[in-house]
Amino acid sequence: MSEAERLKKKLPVPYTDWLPEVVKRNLGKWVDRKYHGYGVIEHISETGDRIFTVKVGTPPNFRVSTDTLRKFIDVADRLGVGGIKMTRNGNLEILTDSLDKALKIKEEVERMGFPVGGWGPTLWSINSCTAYLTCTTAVLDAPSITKVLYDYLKPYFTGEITLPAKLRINVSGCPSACGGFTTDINLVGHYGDAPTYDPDKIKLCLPKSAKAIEAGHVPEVAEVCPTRAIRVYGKPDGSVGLDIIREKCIACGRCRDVCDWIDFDESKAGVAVLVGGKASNTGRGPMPSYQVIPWVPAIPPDYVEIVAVVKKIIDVWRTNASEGERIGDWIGRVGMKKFYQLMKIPEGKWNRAVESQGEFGVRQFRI
Amino acid sequence: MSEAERLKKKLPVPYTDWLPEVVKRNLGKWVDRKYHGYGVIEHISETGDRIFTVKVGTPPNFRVSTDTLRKFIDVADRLGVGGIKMTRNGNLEILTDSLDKALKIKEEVERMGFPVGGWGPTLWSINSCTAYLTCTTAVLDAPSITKVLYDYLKPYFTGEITLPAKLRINVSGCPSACGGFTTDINLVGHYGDAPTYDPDKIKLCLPKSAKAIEAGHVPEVAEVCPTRAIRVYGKPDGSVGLDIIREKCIACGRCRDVCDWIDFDESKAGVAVLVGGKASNTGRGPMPSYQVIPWVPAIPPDYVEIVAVVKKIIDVWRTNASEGERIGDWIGRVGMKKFYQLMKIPEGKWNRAVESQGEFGVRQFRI
Amino acid sequence: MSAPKNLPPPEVLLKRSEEILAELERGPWPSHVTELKKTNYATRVYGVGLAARKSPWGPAAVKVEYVTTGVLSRWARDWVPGGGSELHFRVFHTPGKFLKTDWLRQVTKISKELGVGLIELVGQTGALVLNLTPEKAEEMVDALRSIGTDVGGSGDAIRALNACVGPALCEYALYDTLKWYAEFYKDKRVNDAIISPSYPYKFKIKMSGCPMDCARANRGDIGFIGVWVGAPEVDLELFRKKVESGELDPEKIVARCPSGAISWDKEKKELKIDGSRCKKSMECIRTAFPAIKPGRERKIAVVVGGHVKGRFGGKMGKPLAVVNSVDEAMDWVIKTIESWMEHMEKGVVKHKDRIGDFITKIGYKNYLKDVVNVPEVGKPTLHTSLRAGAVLDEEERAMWSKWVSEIVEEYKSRL
Amino acid sequence: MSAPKNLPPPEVLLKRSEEILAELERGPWPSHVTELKKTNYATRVYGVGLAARKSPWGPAAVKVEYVTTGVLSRWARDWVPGGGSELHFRVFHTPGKFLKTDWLRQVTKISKELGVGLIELVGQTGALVLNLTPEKAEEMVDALRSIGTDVGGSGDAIRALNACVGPALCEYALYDTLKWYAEFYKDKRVNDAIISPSYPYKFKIKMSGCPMDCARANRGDIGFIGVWVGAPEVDLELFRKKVESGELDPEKIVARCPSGAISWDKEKKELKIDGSRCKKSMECIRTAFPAIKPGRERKIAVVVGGHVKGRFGGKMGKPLAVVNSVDEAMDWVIKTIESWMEHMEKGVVKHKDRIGDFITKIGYKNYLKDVVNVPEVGKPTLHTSLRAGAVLDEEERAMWSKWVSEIVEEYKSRL
Ligand code: SRM
Ligand code: SRM
Ligand code: SRM
Ligand code: SRM
Ligand code: SF4
Ligand code: SF4
Ligand code: SF4
Ligand code: SF4
Ligand code: SF4
Ligand code: SF4
Ligand code: SF4
Ligand code: SF4
Repeated sequence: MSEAERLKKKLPVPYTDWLPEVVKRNLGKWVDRKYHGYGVIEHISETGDRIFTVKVGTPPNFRVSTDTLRKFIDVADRLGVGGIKMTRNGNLEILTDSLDKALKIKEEVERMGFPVGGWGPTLWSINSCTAYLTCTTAVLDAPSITKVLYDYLKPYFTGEITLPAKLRINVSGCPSACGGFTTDINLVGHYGDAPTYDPDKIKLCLPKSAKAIEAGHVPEVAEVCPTRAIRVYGKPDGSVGLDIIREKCIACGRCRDVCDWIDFDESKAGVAVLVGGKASNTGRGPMPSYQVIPWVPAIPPDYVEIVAVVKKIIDVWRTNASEGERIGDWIGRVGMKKFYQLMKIPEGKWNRAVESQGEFGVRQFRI
Repeated sequence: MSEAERLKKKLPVPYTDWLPEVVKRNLGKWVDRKYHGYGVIEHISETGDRIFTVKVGTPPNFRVSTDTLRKFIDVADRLGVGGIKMTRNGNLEILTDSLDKALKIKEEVERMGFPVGGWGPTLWSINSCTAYLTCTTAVLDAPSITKVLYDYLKPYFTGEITLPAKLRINVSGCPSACGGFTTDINLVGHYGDAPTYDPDKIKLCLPKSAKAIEAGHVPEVAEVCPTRAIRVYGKPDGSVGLDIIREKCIACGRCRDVCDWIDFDESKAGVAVLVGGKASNTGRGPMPSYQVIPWVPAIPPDYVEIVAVVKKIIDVWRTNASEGERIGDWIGRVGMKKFYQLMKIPEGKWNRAVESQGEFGVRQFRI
Repeated sequence: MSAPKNLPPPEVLLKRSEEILAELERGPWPSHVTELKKTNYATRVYGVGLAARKSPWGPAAVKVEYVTTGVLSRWARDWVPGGGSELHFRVFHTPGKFLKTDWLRQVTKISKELGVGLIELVGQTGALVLNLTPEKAEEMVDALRSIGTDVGGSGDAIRALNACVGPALCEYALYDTLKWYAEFYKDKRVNDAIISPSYPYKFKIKMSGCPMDCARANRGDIGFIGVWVGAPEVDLELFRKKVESGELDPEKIVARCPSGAISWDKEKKELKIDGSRCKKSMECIRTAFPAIKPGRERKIAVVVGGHVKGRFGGKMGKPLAVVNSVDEAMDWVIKTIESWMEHMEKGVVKHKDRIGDFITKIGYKNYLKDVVNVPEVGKPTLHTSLRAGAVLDEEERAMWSKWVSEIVEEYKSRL
Repeated sequence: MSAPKNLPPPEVLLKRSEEILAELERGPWPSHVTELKKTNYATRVYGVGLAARKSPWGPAAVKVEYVTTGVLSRWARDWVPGGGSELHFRVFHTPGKFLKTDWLRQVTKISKELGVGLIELVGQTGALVLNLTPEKAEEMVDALRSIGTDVGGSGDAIRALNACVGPALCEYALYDTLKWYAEFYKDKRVNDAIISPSYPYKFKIKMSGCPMDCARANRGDIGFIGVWVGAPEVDLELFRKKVESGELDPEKIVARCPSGAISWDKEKKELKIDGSRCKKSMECIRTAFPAIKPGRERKIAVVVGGHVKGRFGGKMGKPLAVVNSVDEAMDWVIKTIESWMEHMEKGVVKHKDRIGDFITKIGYKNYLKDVVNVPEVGKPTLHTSLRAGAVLDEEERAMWSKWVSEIVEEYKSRL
């Protein structure tokens, strides 16, 4: 293939081509919806058409084998309208046209070992980044943490136990937080200390000669550091040296993102817990989450410490929040100090109790 | 008197010495209050004591002769409890201990030609700076504008005609705005153009020699200008020149504040009208006012233009606001564009319609 | 300032002046001109100013020995026929501006005998202003001292303090504004600053007893506003009574609450206020008092940097802190002023930069951190710092490990 | 990255790995390990990583001809017994992530035959991720093209777009998120940027149909959120019916509105919503739909500069403007990116500065003014400019004089 042709991209347009027929036919015509237990929504169109969606939880990092996926395709063909929809949060929705079939789909996928749930005051899903599955910068492994959490929290997904409001959890293997860190509960792996480096190999990330430094060149590994914790200097022998100033470092990992020879001591690594984030404009509106517990050890495969902490956060929230209150809305109302008190969290430099002020998202506009 | 002694100030402390006996006795013990028509409040103490205050409007800039003041003192002694209170807004309150006496006081002061009113949905007072009475930087005269406005707006003070909510008006003779400019309606005198200067006398505000300028000295008259509209430069003959760059000037008068030889052309002067300010946390809370009409001619002694504009603002507000809505609360709700539309105000560089965002005053805290 | 253009000849000017002054004595509202005419104030000069449409006054240089603030003197501009002069004192007003009649009689005596018989009952900042003549200035200072007050409050100094009437007459007052009005004057550091003007610019202190902010503390260089924590206090029984009698409409109260904090259960006749939402608007309180009152846990909100004009334009006060007593903020006031002065020495702050300008120049966050060392109340901007990560030492890690192990212990049986 | 400290010998490591992997197959939730084991993915490497508590992967350099984004390749670190490699493609997902079964069968075929049989059904940004082997890479690109999609979206380029399901299934959608998802791809300027990574850093576009923000547009480099003007639309009859039937509790709806905009008159059974107060929280709508629906005057709120981490920490999007169609904002997107790139050339923006960092660096006001030339929505800070005064020329003065004279005319009879 020629370069020019190869460079041209095939893009998923026109978009209506991609929609199952019944969806295409009812585009923008939805007038009502009904929930049928957790995980099943009936969408009612002004044309009289109905679509039922059955929301199925998927394995951590939304990873499936083609074998498993084919089983879902079969179900969708047999009991559905020939369409599946993935949600932004990794749940797999099978589309069908009657409640009957929807309930049968539920039964079948449950028999396959896949739970149906989410929507309303439940756990909607746990988002996990890829981490040890494929990622080079991962500090901890997010999918395995997610697996363990899901195992314990499944009743919150299926709705056997309900919550005050929606709960989403994000798990990320490093501070890049590909899992996202502005949802209700966010677990983010980090070094727990300033990074180290391989004194020999680090040279690959530095200019060869001290002259470059003198000429004002700042190598990227130092340049990206938001706190100027990385100092690069010319040595008397004409080579280049690097120092990491621990006092300034915030363990953000940006140096690691650009230099493979920045390293860390895995025994000091842990997860930071951030809570209270929201994108939705409900309640107190969108808000960022805050780091409330700077460090919890993360020891595979059972991660008991993480599970206990997450369960306690959920319990404290469940017992104290009002109906409909997301974690962030609740903490917004009672104050972070109160949350710390209930959780017995000691306050320190890395988890200073803050009060968020100002409005975010659409609330920033006068409409 | 020795210097040391002279420098020592006599201060109004301890403060309880200054309170009328009945006030002192009931300090902090007020449990209820009743309004008896506009201007009269009954303060009810837990001790059973009552104080009635009768609020009397005073001449512009709150100026009275000792003769007039003595008449008030007589009334306060005869019908009151021997005390007067001045409000922060120049009204004179006579204190007494029964409704009967309060009404008699009202009658007497009205007979003296002084109106009783204010509180609730009325005009509470018009604050005026001193301007031509004593002030050197005045562009226009605030007290005479105030007199004319009061003449027309008296029924709003006495409560013969009520308003949607409290109305305060501030009148200031120049942009220093000693009358304040964050209340409901603010009239502020200004040059209407960049200032001029007396080319000869201005030297008194400039360094003698161009050398000083070269050495980096910026004379105060140029330094205080917020927009760098004043340029000072060394002339070939060694003297110092000054330019006022009209395009940059915002007519704030700061140059005039520090140099008596900065001047203006009185035929171009006018009042700016700012609306919507509030200090109180009621409704939408405290907010600054905005310049909605950049220039209205101010021609003594009848100032018809000013009176007409103020009356129209009040009318537009009265007809459109809901009960309890101050001007700022109302404009905050309907938007400044709507206000401009109702007033048929053309929008331009000097009165760009803005939407205030953010909270002020105690609303900035989470309490 | 030069003479107005097209200034008519003196006779015409004086005649026009008379006409305008006469005009200003008409109308239903009490006239300041009528008052002026009863005194020895140079009313003619004022009239000429109006006729010429320019202030008739220029700065003069009358000095009163060792009185460096509160004295303002003017002479009539050279184009004012007959000339004239004007001198006035800014005098410390009384706390709450209460004027006992016997004291006030003494004031009128001083005004009449040593002054020109004209008084500004309250200046826009809060002073009592007395006009006088240069000859009697020294004597008048002594006379004012003899009745317990003094001259002060102009120039680059602390200005007339202003406090709302507070507990002396107002049922809403959440702290004693008048006490603190007096305490401020008594503080030696404040007192020194009242005596001699040495600041970059003026400094104003304002105190309001509650969120109504009758003293406009919101706009002071430093302002104190009484507040409470949480919800207003409800006397449900009284409230119900007032509802039954038709005095109160609960639906209206719910509707007027700007924060949607109030709910009324019509069946159960229950009024609930969500304290976490309440914005302290006073709306419910002013309508239903005393069935609804400010809450019991009283605090004082401190705002800083409000003013008109200044270098960067007018400003509303910025949040400093919520304190239990004005006392707690006293040091901040001093530190703010000291730093403002230091920054003038350094050339950062210039003459005529108000506190609000100073804060704009150094940055609000830096002001909080470096000048007063007060944690930020909240995030005043739309951005908040959002990061994960921590650099911990052995001890800290051990501390968190221990903390976690307790939770693990607690949850063990459930895992 | 170096080998973990105290790394056990290979046999021990592998054994520990097996144990951990087995452990992760237990429990009630579907296991990713179980899935991995059904594929040709190097599960052993993953297990070794878990046993060693360090990512087993290092960067590799597999290239696919003329495919400059969307390809990620790794080799196992040298301490991983047996080594291994991993390659995956980020593939453009379908609009709304709808997968017709016939198409999906083709995907599984490609995955099975040309890849390793492992799929990430949706990446955290929104891509479809397919693992494969280096040998089949070129072939897989062609195969993906033949079914109408392609590889792309990594590095310093435009990333996988994300749009909520919108009108395809959701009754709340206020604009067609999926249409605009496609339009963005079609725009030549966006398309070019999808092809080759030349930005300072990644750029993400997110579209939500309504304020629920299911696509987390709030946190995109640029985000579009459907909104309406004023109050939600109320079908009073339906609402009353739902109240009568007990399905809805109006008091609860009033209480849950975060802006206090709703009032319910029990007598008259009237529901009123004050549009000027409504914060578009969707609370009333989600409870009472379709008796309460979003308002009819539909708009799109555009926010900019949201992201995680970046140089200055994570950020929520800042307000840009409210538009009638995404189209109106297309130019701003391009201008923003262009200016971001220009500032990198100038050295202001550095590699790894997100849009939000760029805006922080140049200042939000300057961004609005100089980059997109959009008026500021409101005052995001606590300070507002407060000034009186104007410098007018003859014409302007004449204009205002005329304006005033009309009001004088109107009021003449009343003066
Ligand atoms: C007397 C008084 C007006 C009155 O009739 O009551 C007054 C009068 C003057 N003010 Fe004022 N200001 C008076 C309250 C105010 C207020 C109101 C307040 O304090 O709440 C303000 C606005 C609030 C503020 O401070 O921000 C005010 C803001 C100014 C300014 C602008 C300050 C700034 O930050 O830019 C100036 C200009 C200056 O200082 O150069 C000014 C300057 C002046 C001067 C000194 C101008 C001059 O040199 O001629 C005026 C002297 C007139 C005179 O003959 O006394 N005056 N001035 C008020 C003081 C009496 C008192 O102490 O009670
Ligand atoms: C006396 C005075 C304070 C002082 O010591 O000087 C005062 C005292 C009271 N104010 Fe005020 N306000 C006073 C100036 C102000 C100011 C300042 C101003 O106008 O420049 C404000 C805030 C500025 C503003 O306009 O936002 C102010 C905002 C209020 C409000 C809120 C009004 C509103 O609708 O926003 C109330 C409550 C009300 O009217 O319902 C209030 C109510 C009160 C009451 C009547 C409390 C009550 O309802 O029982 C206080 C009566 C105490 C008494 O009997 O003496 N006071 N009040 C001031 C009288 C001014 C006058 O002569 O007219
Ligand atoms: C694959 C994916 C995780 C997943 O399992 O789904 C992912 C994986 C990586 N992300 Fe990410 N990010 C992924 C979504 C995200 C998200 C989520 C989102 O877009 O909403 C974020 C946070 C949102 C944001 O962009 O602000 C995210 C923020 C980062 C960052 C931090 C960005 C920053 O502004 O600082 C990095 C670090 C970097 O770019 O150097 C990063 C870097 C990485 C790298 C490239 C690190 C590396 O070089 O190893 C990871 C590659 C792993 C791999 O083997 O594929 N990833 N990354 C997601 C992309 C798939 C997709 O396109 O759908
Ligand atoms: C499918 C999905 C969008 C997509 O195309 O990917 C989606 C679709 C809907 N969302 Fe969502 N939300 C989806 C992710 C989100 C997210 C993103 C996230 O979680 O990261 C948010 C905002 C983030 C947040 O948590 O703040 C989100 C905030 C909401 C809310 C507000 C929840 C709240 O209490 O704040 C609702 C309303 C509700 O639950 O009452 C909602 C409601 C809905 C409903 C059920 C509308 C309704 O009530 O009828 C939509 C159903 C359409 C359908 O049948 O497909 N959706 N929704 C996403 C499914 C996620 C999942 O699998 O669990
Ligand atoms: S969060 Fe970190 S570990 Fe996880 S995929 Fe992103 S870069 Fe990798
Ligand atoms: S880039 Fe981040 S992790 Fe690296 S040294 Fe700097 S602060 Fe520490
Ligand atoms: S506002 Fe201007 S004219 Fe009026 S007193 Fe103040 S400085 Fe003088
Ligand atoms: S009036 Fe203000 S802006 Fe104009 S020159 Fe003077 S100081 Fe500058
Ligand atoms: S501020 Fe509050 S306490 Fe002070 S007078 Fe006004 S209403 Fe009363
Ligand atoms: S004080 Fe104001 S905000 Fe608070 S509950 Fe009462 S009305 Fe609502
Ligand atoms: S953002 Fe709104 S329109 Fe889009 S799926 Fe969520 S609820 Fe529906
Ligand atoms: S959308 Fe939200 S803010 Fe608007 S009226 Fe409904 S509940 Fe209130």
